[in-house]
Amino acid sequence: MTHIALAGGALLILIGVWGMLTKKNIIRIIIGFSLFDTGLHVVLVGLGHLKNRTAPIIDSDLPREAAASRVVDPVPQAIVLTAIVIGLAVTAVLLAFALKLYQSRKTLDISELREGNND
Amino acid sequence: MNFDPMKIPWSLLGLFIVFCIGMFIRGFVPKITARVGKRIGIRIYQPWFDYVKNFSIQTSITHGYMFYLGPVFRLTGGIGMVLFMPLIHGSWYFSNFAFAGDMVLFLYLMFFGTLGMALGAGESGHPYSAIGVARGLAQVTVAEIPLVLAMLAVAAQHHTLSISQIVAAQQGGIAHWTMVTNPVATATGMLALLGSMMNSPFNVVLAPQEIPIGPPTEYHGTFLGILTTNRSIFPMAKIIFFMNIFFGGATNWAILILKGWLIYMWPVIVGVVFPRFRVDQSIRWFLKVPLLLGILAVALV
Amino acid sequence: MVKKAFAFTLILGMGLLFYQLYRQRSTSTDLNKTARYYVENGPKETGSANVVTSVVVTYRGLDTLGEVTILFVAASIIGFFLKNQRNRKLEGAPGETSELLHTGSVFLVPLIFLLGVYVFVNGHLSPGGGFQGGAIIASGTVLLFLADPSIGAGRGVIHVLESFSGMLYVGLAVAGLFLAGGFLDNRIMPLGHFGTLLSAGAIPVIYSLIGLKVGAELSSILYALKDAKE
Amino acid sequence: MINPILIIAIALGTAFSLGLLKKLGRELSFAITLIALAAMAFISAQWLSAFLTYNMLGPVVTTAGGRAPFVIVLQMGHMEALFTLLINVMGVMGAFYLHDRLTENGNGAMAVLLAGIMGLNGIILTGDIFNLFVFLEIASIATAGLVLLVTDFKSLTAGFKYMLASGLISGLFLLGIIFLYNTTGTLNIRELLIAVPGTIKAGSVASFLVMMAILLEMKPFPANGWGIDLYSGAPAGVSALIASASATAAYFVLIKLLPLGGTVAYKIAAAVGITTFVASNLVALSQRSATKLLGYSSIGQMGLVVGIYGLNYHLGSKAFLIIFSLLGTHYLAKAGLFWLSGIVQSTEIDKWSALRKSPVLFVLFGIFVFALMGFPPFPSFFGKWELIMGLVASKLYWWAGAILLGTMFEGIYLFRWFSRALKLDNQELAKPRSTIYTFVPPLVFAILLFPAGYYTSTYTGGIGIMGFAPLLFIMLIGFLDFLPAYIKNILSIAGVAAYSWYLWPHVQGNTFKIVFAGIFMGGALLALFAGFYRRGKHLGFYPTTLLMFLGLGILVDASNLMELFYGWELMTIGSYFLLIRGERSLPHGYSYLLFSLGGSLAMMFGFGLAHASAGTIELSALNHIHVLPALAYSLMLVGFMTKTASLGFHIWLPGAHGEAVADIHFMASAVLLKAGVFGIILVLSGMGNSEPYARNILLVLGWIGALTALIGNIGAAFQESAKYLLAWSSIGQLGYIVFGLATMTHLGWLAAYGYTITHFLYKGILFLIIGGIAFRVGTADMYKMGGLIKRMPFSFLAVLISIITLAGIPPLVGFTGKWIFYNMIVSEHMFYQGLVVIISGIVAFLYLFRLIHVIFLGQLKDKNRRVKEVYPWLLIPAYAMLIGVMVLSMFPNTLLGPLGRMLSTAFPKGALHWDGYTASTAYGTFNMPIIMAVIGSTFAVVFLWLLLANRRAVKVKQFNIFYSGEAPSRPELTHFGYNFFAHYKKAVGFMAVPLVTRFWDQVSEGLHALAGYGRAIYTGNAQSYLFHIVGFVVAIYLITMGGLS
Repeated sequence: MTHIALAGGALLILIGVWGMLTKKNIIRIIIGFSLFDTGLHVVLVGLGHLKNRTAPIIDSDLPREAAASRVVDPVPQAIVLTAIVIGLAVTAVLLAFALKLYQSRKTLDISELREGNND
Repeated sequence: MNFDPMKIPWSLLGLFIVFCIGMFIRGFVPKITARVGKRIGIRIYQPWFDYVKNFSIQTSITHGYMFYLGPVFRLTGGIGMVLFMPLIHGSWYFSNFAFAGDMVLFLYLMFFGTLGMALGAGESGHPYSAIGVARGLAQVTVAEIPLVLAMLAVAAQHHTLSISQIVAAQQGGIAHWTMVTNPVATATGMLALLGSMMNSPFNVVLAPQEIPIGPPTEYHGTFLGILTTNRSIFPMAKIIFFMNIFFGGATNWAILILKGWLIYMWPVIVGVVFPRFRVDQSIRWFLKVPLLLGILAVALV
Repeated sequence: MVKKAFAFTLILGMGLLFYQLYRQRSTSTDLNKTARYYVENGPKETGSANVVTSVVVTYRGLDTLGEVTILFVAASIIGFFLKNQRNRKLEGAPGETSELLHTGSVFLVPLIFLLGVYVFVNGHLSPGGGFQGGAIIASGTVLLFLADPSIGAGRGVIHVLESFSGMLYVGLAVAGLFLAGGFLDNRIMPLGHFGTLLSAGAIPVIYSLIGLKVGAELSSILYALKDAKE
Repeated sequence: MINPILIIAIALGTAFSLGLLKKLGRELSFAITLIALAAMAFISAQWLSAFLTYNMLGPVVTTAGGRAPFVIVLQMGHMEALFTLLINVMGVMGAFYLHDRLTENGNGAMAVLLAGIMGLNGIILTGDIFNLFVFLEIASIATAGLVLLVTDFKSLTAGFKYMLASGLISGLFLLGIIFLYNTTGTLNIRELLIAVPGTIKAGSVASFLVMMAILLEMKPFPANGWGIDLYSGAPAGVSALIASASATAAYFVLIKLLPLGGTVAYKIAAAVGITTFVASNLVALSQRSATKLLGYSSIGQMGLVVGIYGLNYHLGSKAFLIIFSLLGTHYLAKAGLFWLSGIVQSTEIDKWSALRKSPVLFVLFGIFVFALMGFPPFPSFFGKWELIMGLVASKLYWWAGAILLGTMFEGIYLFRWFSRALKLDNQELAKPRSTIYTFVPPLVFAILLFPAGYYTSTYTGGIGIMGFAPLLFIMLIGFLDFLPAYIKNILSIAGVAAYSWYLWPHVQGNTFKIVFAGIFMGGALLALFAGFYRRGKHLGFYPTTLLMFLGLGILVDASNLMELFYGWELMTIGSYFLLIRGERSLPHGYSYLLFSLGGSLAMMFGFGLAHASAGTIELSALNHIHVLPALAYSLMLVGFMTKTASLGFHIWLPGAHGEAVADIHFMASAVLLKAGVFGIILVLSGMGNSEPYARNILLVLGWIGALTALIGNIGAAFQESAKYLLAWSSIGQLGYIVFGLATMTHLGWLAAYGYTITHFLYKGILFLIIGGIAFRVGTADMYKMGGLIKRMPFSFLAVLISIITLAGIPPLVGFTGKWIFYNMIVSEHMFYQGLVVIISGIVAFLYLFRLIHVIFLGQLKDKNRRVKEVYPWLLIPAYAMLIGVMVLSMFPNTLLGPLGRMLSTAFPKGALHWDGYTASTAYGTFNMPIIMAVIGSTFAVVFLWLLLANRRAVKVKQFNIFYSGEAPSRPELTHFGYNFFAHYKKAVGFMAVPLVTRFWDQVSEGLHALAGYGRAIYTGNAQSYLFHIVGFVVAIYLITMGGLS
């Protein structure tokens, strides 16, 4: 499981970066960013996973005393929650930018979205 | 060495003798150049007549106080040069005020009169005087180069800047003269002399033909008298200087006259043989052979 | 082409970096000391059955406050950034939406909202929590928009909710300074009976506020994006 | 003590509540925002003051009632208190400045601002690495939001690029964090730092990623295009926030987390930081947009502090002092500049001349620019000094060199900008609009720079209170600038007199210091006295003049190298403002400043080597340096020679001095240039001439001096303007002095000292008089004058005597100098250099005659027929100096005697022997009174004779000359003045070809071309910037870590 998650996460990250580096359309670039972000989250969770363990929620099946040896690491799970929300916020703002940029220049081509010859 | 009041009359006497020699030469040299040109020329005593005439002229005009002072500066410079020059070696009477200064003083005093004269003529407002000065200054800056080098070489050779001591070091026969002991420096110095004696090829400064007027014209009468006085003294001072540092000086007046006359003839002869340079040409000329010779002179010390 | 080759080279480089990164990772099969502490002491100290929740709301509560702030900031930005377009909202007539969607939404939206509330209220007991619940609520908002694109009602409520839940959250956090062990300490309220709804001190309250806040922020972002459409 | 977490709570509570307060109106919301920010600042301030008062450890504040490391903790210590204070103060000021924008955009915008500032505080306070990531994200998303306070295309693209780039960077950061957690089992930073050596193997990719992320946050070259676009695209107030607050916070992250990367991280930070500093300043050279320049400069400055942090182990206990002083200056000055850029409302640097229409704003501009460049009395001066001292002491020469180079580049564009703003025409530009909101923040920050500087100096030591107290007086004069000139003049004279009174006991008994104190302070009094001729207010003249003289005073008074340098730099600022006052002085003032800056930097390096060698900065450190002595002495000499305008560094002088007016010309030439001589004397005294390297340096120096004399004098001969002529002449004269000093002989130094003093006198006369004439006639072109002897007899006399002195014609004192030179040349066998010097002395006749002839003699022009004599205010000081010349001429031993005695201790051999009034050396003698008497009496006799024989001389009219029988009527036609030495030019004009100017032009062109290449990477395309970021990470990874797997 862990290996698959980690490899998959890494692959997602690389694909995301590839998209950010090569796609012309800013929506696609943002999608690339999203992939990159998602890949990170996958890696995060994957890294916290321990073999044959369960979610860290104490209930009747999982008494407190045994918890430490039967649950996965709760920290990455907590972190990923935060990371996801942050990623969401960033993506939302990026999309808002994309919207505005499109409105002002009627194009989504990133190479055309720059001011003058930059000086 | 302290100042002795008795120096004053003796120095004045020496000055007068130099003046007379100068007046003589100023009559003699035009005569020679005229003869070379198959002309009769002036009489040898003509300068004296002119002299009297100038001081007798009644009318006199002035353009302002600097114009008035110009000739004074000029003559003061000339007289000063003689007064600081040891004329006769070994003679207390004719050593003048040489103890108060050395070659350097002589070199810079030369400009005292020139500057005053230039300024005085300048105030007349005549453009040609300014042109003449501009030419003269431009030329002198390069003509001085070999002169300075020669002087430095001689001073280094004799370990002194004092003219009296240089003369003293050359006593004891022609073999001790700088001319023999340091021929390169002497050659350099003699080339430099050409540049300051107002003879062809370096006399475009005055350019008697192209600029028929100028200082001597604006200055007339008494002013001109003062100036001609200087023209008898100033070149002689230079000649004596050269005699002292290159040719063993003089132990009596006869030798002084002889050597002085011979040295004086050097630019005259060159002048009758060679045509005149433009200023830029003369500058370039001085920056060639005389400069190289001069550098050789100091390099050999 | 050159650009792609470059990009590919860089990706290869990154791949190498990942490879090395992975090789250096810890392969221990035990919980590390931090995780162990949370698992062993979390339920006792915070009274929350869901250890993740105790970490999210209490131990790492500042992260969560920060994350709420980010959403808030994003919403505010999008709010004032796309504001200019609001006036143009009425220019293009909203397209007709299907009757089915409209009717369905009337039925579904309250249920969705309810589900959201359930999820965040039970955050300390079961998987889920404020963010999840908030996201569910926001999905209800999306449904509303789809059903009636010209809808403008509720924006005021959203804003009040947004501010109010945020302020309360901060207020509770500060209360921890004075009433309990520190900022964001959940023990300002009694821990209650472990495993029940009204347990874990302030966690359910905070998580609910987070849920409301997240729901409100996401809805407000959606509002702004919706209105920005031409 | 207030719990620091309340900083966060207050910010968030306010931010959230703003949504509810919409109804109350935006002004009220704005006020609440400000109050919240002020409260945050207050919390930081009271912590900081507590830390400064009681030497205590800061508390660790845990959250959630748990215990560290399992809960998130906040740390409040000295550094945190300081950094949060910086950020919160910037928050208050930045918000205040953004009033219009914020109220226009509503409460949401204010909330974003608050959240952003909160995020920055959080970054600093938090002790948890993931929490730090969260706060970073808050800050960056809020930044992107603030960029949109103005939504034009520029800010849109800037914000978008920034969001993309920071998204990518924080992704890498997160990846690093999670793997760090995986290997160490903790997120607490303190624990992590403890765990680093144990758990993390060398070459941990996780810590590498964290390190890359924090470095990328600092916008390192070349992965910083997004940063530059952000600075230039954001609204001015926001850029200010980014440059000051965000960058400060990001820097703190670096301080906190860099140790995670181990020693290699420091190396990388050092390399990346300094490269960024040099490269971004280089690239900025070809930039014309003000905001972009500020962006490059900000990035560069941050790169510098990053680099310094990377090198901090080499800097010892001073490291943080250096960092704080540089960071603090950057913080205050850059914010101020960005704010000003918002007021000017044009990104074109040439349009900044509009700022002159609001003089106060312009003064602020100047303060910020000079503070950024590390001029005293600002903090960065002390920081840069300690930095170079520290680096050089640790033998990090290349680093120090690179930093100095980068500083030079920065100076080039900042000063170009400033100079152009100062001088370019602003007739058609609108006056910049500033409101109370946009005016107060830059004012406050500018004022803060001064106490900050003083405060920094108390930590570095070296500068006493007398380095600062007079500045207050100068500021007072600055505030009184609205008064008429004569009142300020009286005050200034009183000030200089008071300072001289203070200075006297310090120099008493030290001939060397007396000479220079006399020149500097005497020059000040004379120049200020001459200043009475001015009418009107003469705005800005007095503060800058006094600043220059204060610098000179401190220079003489200096007891250590730092004071020396302090005075030197003050003098540079003051003189720059004086020199650039001329009408067409723009390029010249600018190049003056650049040469000065380059010189200062070279000097600083040299001083660093001296300090490294002696272990102290006392002046004695200059003696016998043994760490790279040849380099040390050469650099110091180069530094001082930029002020003496020696060959190679002389090109600034003619224009700068030539365009200056009378009294300024006097100060600049007669007085200011002597500061360089002062320095050269100090250096050469320390160096001696026994070591082989010293002899080589002296040989070069001697040739530089001799050739400077020649080129200066020839150059002077070809000038048409009297002022340019005098300026070139000064170059030549200073060449003599340098030559004299380079001989390292008793006579050489005697001559140099003599020239130093006499040049002050005779050149002083010339500058005052010629300047006064130019003022009267309305032009400095000599050929437009002529015949002025009739209108200005007193001037003529003064000029005549001074040129006789200058030319060295006996019997005046100038001859003494020539005579000593000849004696030295012959006795030391320095024929070749000596020849050049002598020839240049003779060349001097050319320009001297031209000067006096073309101005005073020849034909008086019609329009000058009614021109008046030069103002008595100028004549009186000139005649005072004339008396000095005459006294020295008659009794040169009064001057040369004491100087000789002083020099005999250093150069016992070859001293001048005095027997009464007769001076003699082994070679020659002269007796000035006798020479004077002989020449004087001859002159008197001849004059009397002429008077007697020529009683009836009649004064005639101007045109009464023999002119081929014609009567000239137009003076222009008969006044020979233009291109006076045409023939000379034809023959030796090649000497006057501006080879040196061409050389520097080519250097400048080369740099600009290089800058152009560098700039080509900044395409403006967001995608390229992403490429740069990924490439940066991969490249550094491969370089540093590739081999470690």
